[in-house]
Amino acid sequence: MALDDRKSDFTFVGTRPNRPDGLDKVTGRAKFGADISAPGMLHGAVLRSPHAHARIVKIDASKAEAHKDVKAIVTRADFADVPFRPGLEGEFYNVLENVMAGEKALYDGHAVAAVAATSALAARDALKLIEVEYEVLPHVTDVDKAMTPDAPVIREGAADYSVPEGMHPNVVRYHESGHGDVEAGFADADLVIEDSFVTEATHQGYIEPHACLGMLGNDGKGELWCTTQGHWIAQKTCAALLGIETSQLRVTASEIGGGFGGKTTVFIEPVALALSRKANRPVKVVMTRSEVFRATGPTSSASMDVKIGMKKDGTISAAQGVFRLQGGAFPGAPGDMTAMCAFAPYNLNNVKQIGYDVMSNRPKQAAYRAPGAPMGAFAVESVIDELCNKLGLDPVDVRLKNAAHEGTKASYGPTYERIGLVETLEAAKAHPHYAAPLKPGQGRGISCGFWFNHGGETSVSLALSEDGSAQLMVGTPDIGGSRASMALMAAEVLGIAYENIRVTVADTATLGYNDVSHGSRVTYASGLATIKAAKHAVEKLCERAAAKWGIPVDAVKWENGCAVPSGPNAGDFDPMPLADITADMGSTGGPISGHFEATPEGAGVSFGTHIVDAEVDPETGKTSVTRYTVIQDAGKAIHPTYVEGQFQGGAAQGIGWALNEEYVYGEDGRLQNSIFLDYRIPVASDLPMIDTVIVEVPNPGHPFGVRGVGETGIVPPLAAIANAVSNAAGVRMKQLPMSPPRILAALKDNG
Amino acid sequence: MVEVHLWSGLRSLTGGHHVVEVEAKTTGELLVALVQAHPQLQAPIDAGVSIAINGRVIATGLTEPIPEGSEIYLMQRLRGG
Amino acid sequence: MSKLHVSTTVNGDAVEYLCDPRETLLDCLRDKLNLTGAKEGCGTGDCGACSVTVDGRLVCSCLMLGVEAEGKQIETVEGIADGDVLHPLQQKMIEYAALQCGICTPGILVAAKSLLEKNPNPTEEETRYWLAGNLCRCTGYDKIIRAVMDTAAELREAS
Amino acid sequence: MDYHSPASFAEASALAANATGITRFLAGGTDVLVQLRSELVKPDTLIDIKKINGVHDITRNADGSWTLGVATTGAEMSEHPELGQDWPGVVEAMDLIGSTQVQGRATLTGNLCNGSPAADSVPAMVAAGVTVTVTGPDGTREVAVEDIPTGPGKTSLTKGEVVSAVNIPARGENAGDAYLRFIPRTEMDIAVVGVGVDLRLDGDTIIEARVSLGAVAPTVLLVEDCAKAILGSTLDDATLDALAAAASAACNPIDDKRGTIAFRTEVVGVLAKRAAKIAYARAKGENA
Repeated sequence: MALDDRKSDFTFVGTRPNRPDGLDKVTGRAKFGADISAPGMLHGAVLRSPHAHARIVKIDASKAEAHKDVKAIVTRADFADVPFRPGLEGEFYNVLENVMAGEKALYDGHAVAAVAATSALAARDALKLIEVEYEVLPHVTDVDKAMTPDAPVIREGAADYSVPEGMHPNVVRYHESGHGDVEAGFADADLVIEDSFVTEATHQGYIEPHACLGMLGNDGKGELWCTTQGHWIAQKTCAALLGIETSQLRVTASEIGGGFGGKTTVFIEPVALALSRKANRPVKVVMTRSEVFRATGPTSSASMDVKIGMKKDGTISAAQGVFRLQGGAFPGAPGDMTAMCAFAPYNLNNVKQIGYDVMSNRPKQAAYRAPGAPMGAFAVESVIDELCNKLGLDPVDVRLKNAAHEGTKASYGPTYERIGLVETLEAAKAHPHYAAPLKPGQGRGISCGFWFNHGGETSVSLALSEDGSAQLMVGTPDIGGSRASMALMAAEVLGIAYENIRVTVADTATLGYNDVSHGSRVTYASGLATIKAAKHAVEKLCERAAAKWGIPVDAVKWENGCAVPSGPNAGDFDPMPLADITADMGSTGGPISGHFEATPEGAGVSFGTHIVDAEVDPETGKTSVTRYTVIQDAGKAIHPTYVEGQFQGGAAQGIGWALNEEYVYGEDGRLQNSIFLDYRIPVASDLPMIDTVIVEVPNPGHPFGVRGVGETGIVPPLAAIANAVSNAAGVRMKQLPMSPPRILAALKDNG
Repeated sequence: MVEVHLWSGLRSLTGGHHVVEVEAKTTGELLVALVQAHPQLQAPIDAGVSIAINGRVIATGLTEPIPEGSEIYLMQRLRGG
Repeated sequence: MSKLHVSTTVNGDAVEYLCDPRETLLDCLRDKLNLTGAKEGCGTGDCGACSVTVDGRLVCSCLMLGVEAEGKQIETVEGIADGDVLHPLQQKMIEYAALQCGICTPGILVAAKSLLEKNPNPTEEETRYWLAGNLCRCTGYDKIIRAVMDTAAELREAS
Repeated sequence: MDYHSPASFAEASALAANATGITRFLAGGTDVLVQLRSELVKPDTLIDIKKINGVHDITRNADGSWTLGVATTGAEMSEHPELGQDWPGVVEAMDLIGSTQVQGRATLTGNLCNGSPAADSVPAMVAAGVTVTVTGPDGTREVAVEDIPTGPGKTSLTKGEVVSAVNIPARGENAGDAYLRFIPRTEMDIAVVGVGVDLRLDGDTIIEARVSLGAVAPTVLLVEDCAKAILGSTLDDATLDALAAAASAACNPIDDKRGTIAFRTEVVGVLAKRAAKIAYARAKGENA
């Protein structure tokens, strides 16, 4: 993509206006997934397996069908036949199998049937009338156990081409990469540390449960309203699972109450549509919190071995990691991403990384903010911290010494373009936090983190109105204030006030395809698309002005919201404001709009460095995070307040993951803690203020220099907090979460 | 001709080679040429790959131009959250 | 099973509904009165997204039955603004970007308003503990706490 | 499910006595509604006792003792100007339960009758020697709090019986109580361990003591050995160690999602020491 028009001085970009949807959000007017109803609407509920692994022998729904309030019941037979393929090639099959179980229930909470009834209570009551006969099978939920020879097989033939021969069928994808000679590198080291680390599965924990309202007729035409990070992927997937044409299903994204990756796929949406098709009425399905925990996509749990060699001066001579990720009963655990990201912050001559994707009897993992990267960073940055401690080296200096920069060969292969890791480390070193004294019982931790970021298919349409205002249609659901950023970027190009631009998240029928709001892509890709669409409109505005003036179009340029002659030779005309051109656009050539439909490829990788102080109560093992600073390269912050918000949110989620959040499974393979009481996300009183430093090293792949900021912020916290806790407690913590029982046990073991 | 660097996990499909030289002007041509050179590479390409051109990761596009002498890395398809 | 008739007052308006005894106040507000500002994030009183006040007392509307609302005065997020004039808390929440997705915002606003009515000069710690039952997954709470504290300061100056 | 809101405890008791299936009383409802919603318990009969006269009253009796109505909420207890001066441990224990929102509804009685070994207010009430009045088909009886729970989710109340008042003893001189619990976060968790201590001094010497432990056995424990460990002492370091040892020895905990046996056994001693120090300081009239 040509970027011949880079911009570095801005009028609107970098300011902090109120978000356009603010009023709706503070008055209760904003419509989220569950906030809608339709005439004649039924309520759906899903029957879920109580077993971690069981053959479904028989489903007898006759009693439920006979109930007067029940209008439809669906099982797997009510969905399309979707072909099975190994690995991730058969993703529609995997999603269908997850949405409604086929021959086997594969985890506690797996959907086996669904009901539509005249009220939510009636639907829930009707579930108890459905009799399912199960043949319970042996199960496995632990990643290491799932790889052992005698582990129960989740699904034969699910492994793709990459898995070496002789591995258990539960290992479904394998990744190996790196360069140099790690053995030679280790031989060259003054100190080599090798250690093993474990992280538990965590949930994205968005506060809004999945909710949707579906209507599908026997003519194959349908409407779906749902809370999602991407309504086009919902459209495509639902159509495939129901055997209808994609374009016949119109999907509207509601306001979304958090996603963090967990709403990038479908769960109840195809079920609501299948029920509706059968009942011939609209069906609303809203998950309970317990269903969200049991049956949507948590992140993977991980078991990892990392070995790093260091010279006395802090130079890393070799690094090697093996990352085993469990992603539930389907292929998709991001072991490959963990491997590729783990050593990415460093300039290494000798590096080797291996990643495994392993199936177990747990729910199908979904993306969670930089999926795979935080776990690897935890293991790698813990070992680096330990090396620094043992060699008596400053942890920021060591990272600076080894930091990747423009021209470095990345651990995953290619050579970096301009990147900002060094700048974040220098900012860390200069930050007052890094020099602040620690109290007794406190420890400080540092970690770097890396994430790729993503571009993705993007469509944007911008239409000017007669009065000179603009309406901008984007296709990426706004999960954190992106409408404000889009309006700022459009204002920057058009030169009209931010307030005069109305941004709408369009439905699937009114805009071309858009990839999901994921991969930190929205401000990058929809932003780039907005800029291009606005420029497209500006070209037309210049054409109209040129025609009015009777001069060639290339003699007109756009400045501060006005067409102006491009030089003294172009003629002497007063600037012509946008509103003067749009006022009579109907008679000067018709409506003026700008469009963008493409796949921006230039997301630009991103790095962050976090500094954390933690205090550990040596008698109880309880940790408090006492100070936290996030430093991250944003490329260019369009709306700095919302960039800070992304940094703070990533840190807070990282604190939860590091200290208290985990999926706890019993011996019976059932999830033990499927409510917020026992799945402990941070509450307001758990956290300090979270300081932020926005570093701006422009991304060469974006006209304004934007790098995505949503995901990188969750990569460093696990390691940074583990390092702080380990330094406070005087014992290396190698398992997350570092719950008080684990810390107290580690302290006891340490004497 | 461009040199395409493969991740080491693919060596078993290319007879041990981790650099493959092909003739290609775009990312799409490059994938076709890779399969011509090593038919077993069809499987990883079907499973999803990204291509890094001079350090910039092209996640999915098959029409991206490949300038002569570019540094090319084949990568597993990136996924986000 | 017969339904129960309930007469109550919501944001100053006299309202009536019929409910099943198993339905919560939250169900009734959302499904019978179409006041969807209060959200169900958990149904177990752990997230606070359904916060309302009942006779001036902050509660989770998911932990109260619809039938218990008989004769009570209920206030929800829809009643915080005075006509088209936003409450200072609402204004500050927007200015501070104290919301990202906004699903927790109605509950935070109801709870914070209740705090400031009780304690016009809360410390940061008091504010954090008062709001501990209002989960926010997006912001890390930083901007929320600042918005509430700044509103308190502004209201103190104004009074 | 049938819903009733009787006007007297006698009526409530009669409704319960005549009900078939599962009956639940509704006070604050913060446990009952969670169970209802998650379908853990599906009552056939729900008896709302909040419309009975006086159930929100907090009364200081002539002898200095206190009577609390059964629907008195945690928030009402915390806001009371004098109750917390007499019994800070009991009030603070109640205040630890759940969020501000939950405090607006939750009650001592509900916390007790839910039968959870981890209920925060129960160890504090046991230490303080609190009793409850129980109204049943055969009239009323007064029962010590420690005699109500019989196991997780179970109580000694029989069919038709309902708790109709909470009775807190007169504070008296030179005495103080305290309750501490361990949770991994700062709020919103169920106690992993809880310890209640109530003691009275003569000068610097402890002459009366009651120590109770929560979440370390199937019911809240009143531990005689803990009391013995500190009686007659001035709470010196050796005494505190003996108290901790007695508390750990009395534990019979389980491994669960909230904590391990080893953790609970260790931390119960830590909290016993810390709670005893607070109670001691309070008995001395110091701020703690």
